[in-house]
Amino acid sequence: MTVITGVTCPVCGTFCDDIELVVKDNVIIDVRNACAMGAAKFLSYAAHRSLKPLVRKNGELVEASMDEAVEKAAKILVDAAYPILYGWSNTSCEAIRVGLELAEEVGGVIDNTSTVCHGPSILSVQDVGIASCTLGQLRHRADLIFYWASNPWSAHPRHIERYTMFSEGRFQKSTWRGYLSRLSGGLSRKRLQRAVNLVLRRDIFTTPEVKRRMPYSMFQKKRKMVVVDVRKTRTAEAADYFLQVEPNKDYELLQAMRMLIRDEELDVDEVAGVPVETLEEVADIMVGCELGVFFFGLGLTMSEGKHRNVDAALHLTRDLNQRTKFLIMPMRGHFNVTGVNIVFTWQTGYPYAIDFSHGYPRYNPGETSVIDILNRDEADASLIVASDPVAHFPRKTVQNLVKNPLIAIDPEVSPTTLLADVVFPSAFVGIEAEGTAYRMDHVPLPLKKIVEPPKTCLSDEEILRKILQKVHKMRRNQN
Amino acid sequence: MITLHPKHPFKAPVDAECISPDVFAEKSAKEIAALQIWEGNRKRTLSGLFKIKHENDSSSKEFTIRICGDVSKVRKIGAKMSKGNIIVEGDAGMHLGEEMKGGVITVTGNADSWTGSMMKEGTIEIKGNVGDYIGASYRGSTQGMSGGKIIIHGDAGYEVGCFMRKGLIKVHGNIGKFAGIHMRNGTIFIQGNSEGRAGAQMISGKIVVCGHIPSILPTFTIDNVRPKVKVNGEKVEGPFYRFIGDLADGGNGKLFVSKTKNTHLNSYEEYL
Amino acid sequence: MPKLKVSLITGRTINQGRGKEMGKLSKEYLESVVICQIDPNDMKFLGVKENTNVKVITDFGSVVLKAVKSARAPHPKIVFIPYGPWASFIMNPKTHGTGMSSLKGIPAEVEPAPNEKVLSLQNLLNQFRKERR
Amino acid sequence: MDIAIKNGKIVKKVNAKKAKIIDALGMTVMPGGVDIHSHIAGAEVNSGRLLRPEDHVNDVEVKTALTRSGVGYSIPSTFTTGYRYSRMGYTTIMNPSMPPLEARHTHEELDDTPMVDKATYPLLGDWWFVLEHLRDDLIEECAAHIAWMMTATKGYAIKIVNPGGLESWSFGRNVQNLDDPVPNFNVTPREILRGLCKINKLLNLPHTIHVHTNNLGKPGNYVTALETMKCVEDLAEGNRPVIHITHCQFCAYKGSDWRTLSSGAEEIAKYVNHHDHVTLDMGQVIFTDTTTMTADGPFQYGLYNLTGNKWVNHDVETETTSGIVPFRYKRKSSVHATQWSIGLELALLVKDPWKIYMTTDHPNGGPFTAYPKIIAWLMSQVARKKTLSKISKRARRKSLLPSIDREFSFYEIAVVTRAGQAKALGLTQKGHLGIGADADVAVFNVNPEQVDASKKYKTVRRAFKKAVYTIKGGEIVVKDGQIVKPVFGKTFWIDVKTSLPMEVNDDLKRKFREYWTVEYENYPIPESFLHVPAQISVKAEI
Repeated sequence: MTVITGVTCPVCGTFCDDIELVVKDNVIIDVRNACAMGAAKFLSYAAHRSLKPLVRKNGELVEASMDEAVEKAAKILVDAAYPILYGWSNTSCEAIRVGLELAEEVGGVIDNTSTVCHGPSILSVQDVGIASCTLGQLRHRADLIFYWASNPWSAHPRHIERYTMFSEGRFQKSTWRGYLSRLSGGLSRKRLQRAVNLVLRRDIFTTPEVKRRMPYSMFQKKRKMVVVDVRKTRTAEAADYFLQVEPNKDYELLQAMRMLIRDEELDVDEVAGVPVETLEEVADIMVGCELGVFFFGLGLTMSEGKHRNVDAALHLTRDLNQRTKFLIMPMRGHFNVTGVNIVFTWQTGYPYAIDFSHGYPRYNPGETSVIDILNRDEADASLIVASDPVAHFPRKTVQNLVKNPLIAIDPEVSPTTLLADVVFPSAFVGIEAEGTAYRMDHVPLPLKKIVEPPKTCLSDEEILRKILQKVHKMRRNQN
Repeated sequence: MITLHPKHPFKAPVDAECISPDVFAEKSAKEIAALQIWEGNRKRTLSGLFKIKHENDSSSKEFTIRICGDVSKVRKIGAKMSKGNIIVEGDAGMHLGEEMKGGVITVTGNADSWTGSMMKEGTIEIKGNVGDYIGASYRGSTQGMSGGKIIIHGDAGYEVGCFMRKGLIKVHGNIGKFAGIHMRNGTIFIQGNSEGRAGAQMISGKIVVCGHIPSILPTFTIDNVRPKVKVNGEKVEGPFYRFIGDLADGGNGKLFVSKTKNTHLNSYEEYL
Repeated sequence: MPKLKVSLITGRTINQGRGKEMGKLSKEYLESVVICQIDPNDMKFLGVKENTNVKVITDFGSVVLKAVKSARAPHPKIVFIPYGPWASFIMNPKTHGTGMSSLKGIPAEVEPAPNEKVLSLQNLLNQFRKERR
Repeated sequence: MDIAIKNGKIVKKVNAKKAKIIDALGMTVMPGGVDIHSHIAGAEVNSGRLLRPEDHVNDVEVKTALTRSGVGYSIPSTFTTGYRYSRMGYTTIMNPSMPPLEARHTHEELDDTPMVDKATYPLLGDWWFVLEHLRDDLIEECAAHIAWMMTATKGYAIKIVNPGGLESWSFGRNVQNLDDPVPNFNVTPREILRGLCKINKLLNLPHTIHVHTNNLGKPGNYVTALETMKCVEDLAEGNRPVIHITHCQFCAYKGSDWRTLSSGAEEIAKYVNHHDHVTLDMGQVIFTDTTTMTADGPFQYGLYNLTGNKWVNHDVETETTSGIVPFRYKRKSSVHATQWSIGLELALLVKDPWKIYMTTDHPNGGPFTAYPKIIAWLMSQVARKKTLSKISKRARRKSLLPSIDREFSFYEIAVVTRAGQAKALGLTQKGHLGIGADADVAVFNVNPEQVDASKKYKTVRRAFKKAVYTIKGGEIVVKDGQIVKPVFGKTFWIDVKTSLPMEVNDDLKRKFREYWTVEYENYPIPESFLHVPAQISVKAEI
C-alpha cells in the first residue's frame, strides 16, 4: 500500500493539486481531500470501460486490433474534404499538441469544448481584454467576491474553500467560522419550520423578500461574498448577499451597473427585476472594496446575449479599476479546457474553432465553430477526443454529426462512443497517463500517472500519434 | 458578362474570393477557368465547380458576373471588389462582398452572415433575408463597415452593424438583437421590428426603428419626441422617441423608435 | 391539462457531476440527468408531485422527464434540467454567429405526462440511429 | 578565410574533400544572431496572441512539407516565430519575462519554437521571498531561494521589472521612485536592486541582473534610469558589468509630460560611456501596429488609460503582475516619433557597441521582423534622414539624430546583433566564430567590402531580411531565406550548485502552502520536461 500525495484532480477547472491517493496492487483504494466529483472519478473511473478498439461492421461495433482501427481512422480522415476534430478539454496538453498537427495534416477544423462553454467569453475578451489574475492573488487579497451566474458549490465544489471565502490569505482571513454559525442557525430554523408545518400547516418564517435592500453587514469592512443568479443555488445560500435577477437580463444589469459605479442616473426604476436603489447599494460596495473579483459562469455565456453579457462584465471590471482594484475570471469547467485554449493559441494564434482547410489557421466562431458547421451539414467526418458531443449538443447538431463517419477516442463508454464507427478506448489521463494541464487561472500543473492502464489502452497522445503517422504515410503514398 | 452555374450541390464550404469583377476583368477565358478555388480542403478550379458562360453584352459598360443557382455554401463572393456588378440568382454564402471597395452586388435570394463586413464603398442589395453580423468587423477588430450601402428587403439577424463606422444599412423587414452593437458611426434603418437591445454600447451614429421594440436598454436616456427623422436624405414620418446612448460607454448615439408602435414606452415621457 | 410557460435553464448539479465521473452509463449518472426541477408552487399549478413525469416542450422538440421539487425556491416559472442527453434533445441549435447554441433561458412549456415514459438512453440514441445513413 | 565545422562546433580544420563546401565569397558571414530580449513565449505572449485575432488574420504561414503553419505579425505563433528568426540568421533567443509559477507554460512554448536555442528569465524582483529577505537584509538566505528558483523554473537570469511596483500593483498602486517603500513590505526598490545584484554575484550567474526600470514609459524617467544604474555602481568589480538595463529607450525620456517629452539619450549615453558596469539594449520603436506586453502591470494600465484600447491584466500570486495593450506607433505622432528617435540616438551615442544591443523589445517597440530596418538606420545617415523627413515636425525639431553622423560598420552591426549580446549573456560558445564555438553561422548576400551601406542601405536591409544560409549547430537550416531543415533548438538553464540546498527546501516547504495555491512538489519543473535541455552548472559562493 502506498500513499501518493500532491495528485492533481482531473475533473473540473479548479484543478486541485493536493489530492492524496492510497494505492494497493495497482488499484486506488482511498481518496483524501477530494470533493464528491473527484472522489467518484478516482474510485470508480474504470467501472464502465471497454478495453479494446472497436470498429463498426455491418452496423455493429466489434472488437478490432489497434492496427486495424488506426488504419480505418486514418482512412476516414484522409478521405474527408472537411473533417472535424473536436473535444480536447479532458486530455493533456501533450495530446492536444499532436491533435493540432493531425488537424493541420488532414486539413480539418479543430475545435474544443470551450466553443459551447466559455467560447463567448473569449470572443468578448478579444473585443475588450480582461483584467485577471491567478487564484492565489484572490486568496490573499480579495475582500469582495462575486459569483455571477455561476454555482461553484455544484460545479467547482472546492473553489470557495481553496481560493476565496474559506481560504486563509496574507491580507484576508477565512470566513468559514461565520458561515458555519449562520448555517447552523439556518438549519435549526428549517427543522423548526418543518415541525411547525406539521402542526399548524402554515409558514411562520416567510421566505425573505427577494428584492430587499442589503443587510447592514454588507457595509462592514470584511471579506464578503455576493451571488448573482436567476435562481437561488446552494452557493447563493452561503453568500452574504444574493441578488436574484430575471433570466436573460444580465446584460441590462451589467450595463446599468457601469453607470451606477460612476454615480450616474438611470431613467428606469428597475433593472432585471431589481430596484435601482438596491443596485446603487451594490455599486457602493463594489467601489468601496479593496480588491474585488467577479467569477462568472455559463449563466452569462449560455443565456441571451452570450458574449455580449461577458462584454459588459469585462467593461464593468475595467471601469471599476478607475475607482479601486477589480478583477474578473471565468469559471472554466473541464480540468484542461483552459489548457486547450492555451495550446491552440500558441500553435495557431487562435484559441478555438480553427479551420486548417486552406493549409493555415483561420478563425471565425460562428463560421468555423463546430456547432455551426454541423448545423449547416458541412462536415463529412469527425474525430472526437475525450468528449461527449452526442450527449451535449442540440439534437439537430447531433444528427448531422452521427450521419457521417465518426471516430471516438475516449477512456469511457459514452453516448458518443456508442454511435461511433471507430472507437479507441484510451488510458485515463491524470490516473493512468501523465501530462500537463492548466488550471482555470492559467497555472500549469502536472497530471500524474498513478496506476498502470490496461495493456490494450494507450494514452490519447499515443493513439493520436499512431493515427498521425498513418495519415502521413497515406498522404505520402497519394502524392 | 460572365455567367456561372454551379455544377453540383456543395457540401463543404467553398471559398471563392476570386469571383470578383476585378479578378475576371483582367483575365482571359482560359485563365478564368483555371482560377483556384477551395472546396473544403481540396483545391479546385473555377471551371471544376462552375459552368462558365461568356457573353458579350454591350448594353452595360460595367463588367458583370451572374451566378445562377444555389451558392449558399460559396463564401467571399465579391470580396474586395472595387467595380462592376455581381448578380446572384439564388442564395449566397457568407462574407459576401467582404471588404468591398466599390461596385454593386445583388442577391435575389438570401445571403448569409458577415455580408458586407468591413466594406468600404459600394452597394449590396439582398432581396431575401440575411444572417448575423452584417457590415461587421473581424473578430477583435474595431474596424466595421466604413462606407457604402447594404439594403436588405427581408429580415436580418443579430449584431447587424457591429463596430460600424460609416455608411447605411437598411432593413425592410425585422432585425434581431444587438443591432448597432459597438457602433462608432453610420446609420441603421429598420422598417420592421427589432428584437431588442438596439444600439447596445454604441458610441455614435443613428439607429431608426419604425416597428416594435420590446424595451430600451436602461443605459439610454430619452431626449426628445420628433415628428420625423431624416435617413440618408430621405424623410421618414414619425413620430419617434429619440433616445441618447449608450451612456454606459459614454456614447452619444441616437436611437429613434416609433412612438405609435411602442405605446409601452410612454412611461419615458415623464422624463421629458 | 394545465400547461405552464417557463424559462428553461440547463446546468450542472453535483449529482450530475459525480455521476458523470462514475461513467456515462452508470445508474447514478442516468438518474441524475432525467429530472426537471420545478418550483413547488408551479408543481401545484401543474398538479404534479415529486417523481411524476412531465413533458418539457420547446420549439425544437419535447422530452419526458421526472418532476423534482427544486430546493431554494421561489423562482416561479424557471425550470432546471441538468446537462445531459435529455436536456440536449430539446435545445436550440442556433448560435447567432457566436458558435454557441443557447442552453439557458430558453422559452419552453411544461405539462404533466403521468402516463408517458422517460426514454431510456438506448431508445434516445436509437432515434439518431434511425436517422443515420 | 575558411570556417571549418564539425559535429556542431567550429573547428580548426576539416577534411576539405569530404566536407560540404559553401562558397560565401563576396558575402557577409557572421555568427548566428543572438537576441537578449524578445518576448516569444509564455503566459503573457500567449494572452497577447489570444487577444488579437485581427493581428494575425492577414499575415499567415502556410504549411509545407517541412514546416508547420501558423500566423505572424506582432505576436507570431511559436513555429512561425522560430522560422522567421531563423530566416533572418538568428540562432539564439532569450525570452525575458517568465512568471515562475507559470514556468511550465513558457517551457512548453519554447519547446514548440523550433530552429533557435533559447532560454528564459524568471521574474524575481517582487517575489515575496525576495521582498521579505531583503527587508531583513538576509542576502545569503535570499540567494539560496533564488538558486532554488532558478533551478526549479529552469531559468537563466534574474529578471527585475519595476522593482516594488508590481507588488504595489496587486492592490492597484505603484512606487514612484527608488526610495518609495513597497506597501506592506517596507522595502524599497533600491534595496531590491542592490540586493539582487549582490545575489547575482554570489550565485555566479552568467548574465547580470536584467532590469526593467521603475517609472518606465513616463516622461522624465531618464533620471530614474540613471539612478538605477548608479545604485549598483559600487558593486562593480573591474570592468565586468553588473546590471543590464533593458529596452532603454522606454526609460530615456526627459520632460514633465507627454507634450514636453524630449530625449534623455545624451545623459544616459554620457553616463554609460564613463562607466563599465552597465549594458543596455535599445528597445527601438518601429512605426507599425504592435502589441505591448510587460510584467509591469501599472505601466500597462496607464497605457490602457492613455489609448482606451483593449487591456489584459494578469497578476500572479506572490510573484509578479503583467499587462497587455495593443498599440500603434504613428509617424505623425510627435510622442511616437520622439520615441523612435531616442532609440537610435542611444545606440549611436553610446560609443562602445559592446555596451548596447539591438532589440525592439519584441513586440513592445515593434516585431523582431523589423530588425533589418534598424540595421539600415544604424548604418546609414541617409536612411535615418529619409525616415526623419516623414515624421512629425515637432519630433523632428527635437530629434538629436540630424546632429549625429556616426554610421555603424558591418563589424559594429555584428557586435550589437550577436557578439555583444552573447558576451553580456555569458554564452561563451555563441556570438563568435572562434574555434570551439557552436557552429551557428549566418551568411548574408551583401559584400561588406564593396557595398557602401551608407548609400546602399536598401541593399543591406534586403540582405539582412533573408539569410542566404543559416547554419544551426552545424546543419544548414535555411537556404535563400527558406527553411530547408526544421530543427529543435536547445533550452539553456542554470543549475546553481549551492553548498546547503536542503535547508532552503524545508523553509520553502513550510511557507509554500501559505504563499501559493499549488503544492510544493508540483512547482519545480523536472529536466525531462524540456525537449532538448542544455544545463549550465554554476557554483555559487553560498
